[in-house]
Amino acid sequence: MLYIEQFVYSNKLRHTHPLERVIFALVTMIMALIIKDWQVHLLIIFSMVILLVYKAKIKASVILKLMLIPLGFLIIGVLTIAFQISSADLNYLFYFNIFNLNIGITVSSLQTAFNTLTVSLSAVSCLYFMTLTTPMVEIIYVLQKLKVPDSIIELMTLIYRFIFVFINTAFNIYYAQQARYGHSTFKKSLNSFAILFGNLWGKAFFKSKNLLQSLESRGFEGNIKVLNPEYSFSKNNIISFVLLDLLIFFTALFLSR
Amino acid sequence: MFNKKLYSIWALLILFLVPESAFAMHIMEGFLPYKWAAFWALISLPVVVYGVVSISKKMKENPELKLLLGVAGAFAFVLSALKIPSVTGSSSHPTGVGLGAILFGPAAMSVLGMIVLLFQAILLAHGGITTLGANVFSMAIVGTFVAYGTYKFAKKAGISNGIAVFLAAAFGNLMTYVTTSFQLALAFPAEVGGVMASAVKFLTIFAVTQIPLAISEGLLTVVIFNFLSKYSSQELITLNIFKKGEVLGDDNHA
Amino acid sequence: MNYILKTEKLNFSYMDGTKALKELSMKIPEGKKIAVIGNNGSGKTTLFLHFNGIHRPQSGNIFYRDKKMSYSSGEIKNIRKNVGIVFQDPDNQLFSGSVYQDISYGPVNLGWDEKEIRKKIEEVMNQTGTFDLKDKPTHFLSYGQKKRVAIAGVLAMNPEVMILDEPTAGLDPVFTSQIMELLNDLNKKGTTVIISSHNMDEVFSWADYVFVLSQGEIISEGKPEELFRDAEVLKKANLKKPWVLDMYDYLLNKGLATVGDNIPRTREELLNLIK
Amino acid sequence: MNYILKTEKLNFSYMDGTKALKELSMKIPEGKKIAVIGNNGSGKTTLFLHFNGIHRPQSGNIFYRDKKMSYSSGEIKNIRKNVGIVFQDPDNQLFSGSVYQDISYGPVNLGWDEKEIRKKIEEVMNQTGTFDLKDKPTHFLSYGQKKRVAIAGVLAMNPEVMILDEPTAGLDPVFTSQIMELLNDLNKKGTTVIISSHNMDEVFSWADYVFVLSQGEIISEGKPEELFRDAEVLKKANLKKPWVLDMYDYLLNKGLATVGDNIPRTREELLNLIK
Repeated sequence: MLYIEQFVYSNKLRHTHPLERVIFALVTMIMALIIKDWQVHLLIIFSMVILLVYKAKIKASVILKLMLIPLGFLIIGVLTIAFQISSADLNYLFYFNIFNLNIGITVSSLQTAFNTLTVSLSAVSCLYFMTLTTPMVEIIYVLQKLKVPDSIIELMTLIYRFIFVFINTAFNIYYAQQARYGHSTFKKSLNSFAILFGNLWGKAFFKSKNLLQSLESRGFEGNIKVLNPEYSFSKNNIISFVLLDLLIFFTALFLSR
Repeated sequence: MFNKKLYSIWALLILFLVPESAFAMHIMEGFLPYKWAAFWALISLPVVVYGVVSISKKMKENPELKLLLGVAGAFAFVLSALKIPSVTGSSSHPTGVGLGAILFGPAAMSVLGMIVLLFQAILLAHGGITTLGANVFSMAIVGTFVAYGTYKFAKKAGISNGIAVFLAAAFGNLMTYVTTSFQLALAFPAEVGGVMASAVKFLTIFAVTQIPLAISEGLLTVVIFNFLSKYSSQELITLNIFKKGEVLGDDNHA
Repeated sequence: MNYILKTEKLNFSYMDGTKALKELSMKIPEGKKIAVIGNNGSGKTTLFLHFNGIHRPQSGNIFYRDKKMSYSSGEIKNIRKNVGIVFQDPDNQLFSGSVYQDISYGPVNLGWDEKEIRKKIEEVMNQTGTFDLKDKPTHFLSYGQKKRVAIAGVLAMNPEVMILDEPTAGLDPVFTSQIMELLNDLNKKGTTVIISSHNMDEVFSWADYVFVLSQGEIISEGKPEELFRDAEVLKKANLKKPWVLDMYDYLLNKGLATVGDNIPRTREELLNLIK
Repeated sequence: MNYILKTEKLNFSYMDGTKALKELSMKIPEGKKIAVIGNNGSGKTTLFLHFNGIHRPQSGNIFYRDKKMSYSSGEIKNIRKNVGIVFQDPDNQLFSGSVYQDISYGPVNLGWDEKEIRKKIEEVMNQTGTFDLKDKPTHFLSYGQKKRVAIAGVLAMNPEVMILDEPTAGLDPVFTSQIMELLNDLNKKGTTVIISSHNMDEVFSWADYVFVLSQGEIISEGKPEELFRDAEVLKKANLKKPWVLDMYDYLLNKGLATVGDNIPRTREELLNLIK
């Protein structure tokens, strides 16, 4: 389920300052959104995949699998944009007629749809660059540097940790239910899931009480302040990230002429 | 302008084309043009800030609540990450906004909803960073407030707790995706008929996949809620701190 | 010998790529008391989840009573009924409100009729000594009581094979011996009982046959009195020799103990053989 | 003898009315290895939570270094620094996804300066063998690794007393001996170490002094070699005699072992005394 988690901790770009990767990913993502040229989008996807495969040492098959996740939304979303329905005769590339209505794809709708497709894919590749090279703990650290309020940072820290505790518990309960044949029909399954979440909720509540005791014994007085490992910037990374973004920018400039 | 028959054919087509879970997610990364992405982020921001201020105050008065809200957020994430069975026989993710809104109240849930959406984008690639504002608006704000409002309204109207919970969760889920349809329609208006025509296009697709999901989530939430009020009433009372002292499901566990 | 469960070159990896089981082949003799030993993370729980069809092998086969598992829905029902698993942490297994309700979960799911279910529940409650707990909410029980209720809930499905993942972990000596006795009783009535354990002394005195699992592979198997004398295996799997056997071998060597009909497996049997 | 912690007629009941501690008086000698044994639910954890001021006695007193605890905020800070508790379930203690962050939590709360904290973190990571885990997220650690990180997080505060609630429960023999060795090292450096355990063999070979807790009362205390020879106490508290002592006494009685300078507490010491 948490496919990305399995790879991010062993990626080879990890041991530099997370700020440089996150900012690079976000800046490139914004460029992808603003620039409306599919060739630039291709360049961005290509750059991100190359960086992930050759720098971060993430297998190409992993990236491909991840690219399939948003595909369902993308295809349906793009098709919905592309198909135009009208009783009038639009500038259709092709259409069919049912009940005196034309359903088809027009030149401009195809353009919008295609642009949305390539923008989305290139933005997603930037997202994956960030999430495959930067573990959640480091993303939270970046948010802290970006002055997100402490209460949010602290909540995110706790939530991240306990997601895994609860997933584990949820699966243990799920297996125990399956072992007693608890998911055989829709009704039984719904009931078993309710029992699962009800129990999980009880455990979560209980956990928060235990956690309070253990944190108090380490001096909790209302805040969860911690120290992060010291990260150092990599000159090489920063230079290549800047150069890459400049390359994308000037390519866009060149192509727009 | 719109022809109902035509849209039913359109819907039928979609039914064959779309895997059921395809739309049971948030607007993907990069799908919204940057102006719209920024717009929704700006709209959502004040609500979330209000939520943060309101829970921060309570957490300062009572530090225990911070831990409680932390585990609650993790719970909400796990709930929305597990696939539950749907009435049509396949399975999909619940949004959890109905349960969350009733349990934590709208202010806390809007904040938790935002964090859960961010985590979904980063850990699961459901939704995205640039579309976070839009998704926060549809799920953590509209979904939450609709669910909460429905619940309060239904209770006031004297409807039984079970049905109130069902309606809250089902409407919360449904309105989340209705909002998403309009967000998409605003960004991609139809060439003829504009935003409304486009909204109908997106809505019909959602209707196919989302109505059974909303019903399933409604049913699931009722069963969970019954379970909680039976075995976990003490915890529910503690949580009321987030909701300005109203007593929750008061007729259910005296 | 009849083998009730067999695996043939089982392979299973988790999503993150960890190989949990590697070409694992084993045969579980029917009606015996079996122990699977191995360190934390050696693959015991993963193996058990294969035995009743919750995990499906990524390659390899599993046979129940010589019939290869095909995972049809009817067969799954059958295998879940016949192979019961008691998980390590009872908190993940007791999920209904009251003890009575919880024990009924399995039988109700199997669709038995109510009268039959009620009779069965009463029976397993008596068997596991949980009758007095019947109206208590599960979260008020002590850890040892929870363990017994968890066992009752699986027993209520009338399984032919009972698997228990570390049934005595975290229990004090009194509860431990209660549980081990219960398992002996079950076995006497014909149930094949499989446990996993870290406690070599317990395994040595209880099991008929032992499998040693290390990093997803069976690295040794045999009768406990033979297996635990194999210094090489013990070293490889990081196991401690059970103290009864250890002392017996030492005293035998020193000429202070006699060779009996059997190798002593309990403290009392050992004392009887000391000169 | 210096007593670092003392309790005087401690009483504590939970909200539901369960009496967890009854008139409990005990003295913890400084610099020793202490074990508190007792069944599930005998009150061990409740007692420990009093030792560092998380629970306050409903009646009775607690003394730290002969000073009665007054629970002023400065004192509470001081006692939490000096008396560290490692809880049984590391999942209740590790709150961060990052090992480094988690270990830093205690020292940051103490307000030490950053450089000092980083030095200390490095030190305890080496001490607990968790240095290699520093880049791993908490959820990818094994149970034994989590336990060690939990210990590191408490150690980082430099406590004078380390309390560990069932430090070896659920661990296989390898991890168990690693943890027990670590506790020995700590003790040698002057830390008073208190553990609770179900494993009598472990307690017998490790502890300098043992308390037996039953239903919220201390029913016996003493040096392990004396306490575990008291048949009445063992019976009353449902405890098993450690096998090393048991065998030694039996062999001594039969004339097969000699009286050494000390009563044997490990297998090796026992073998040396067999004739």
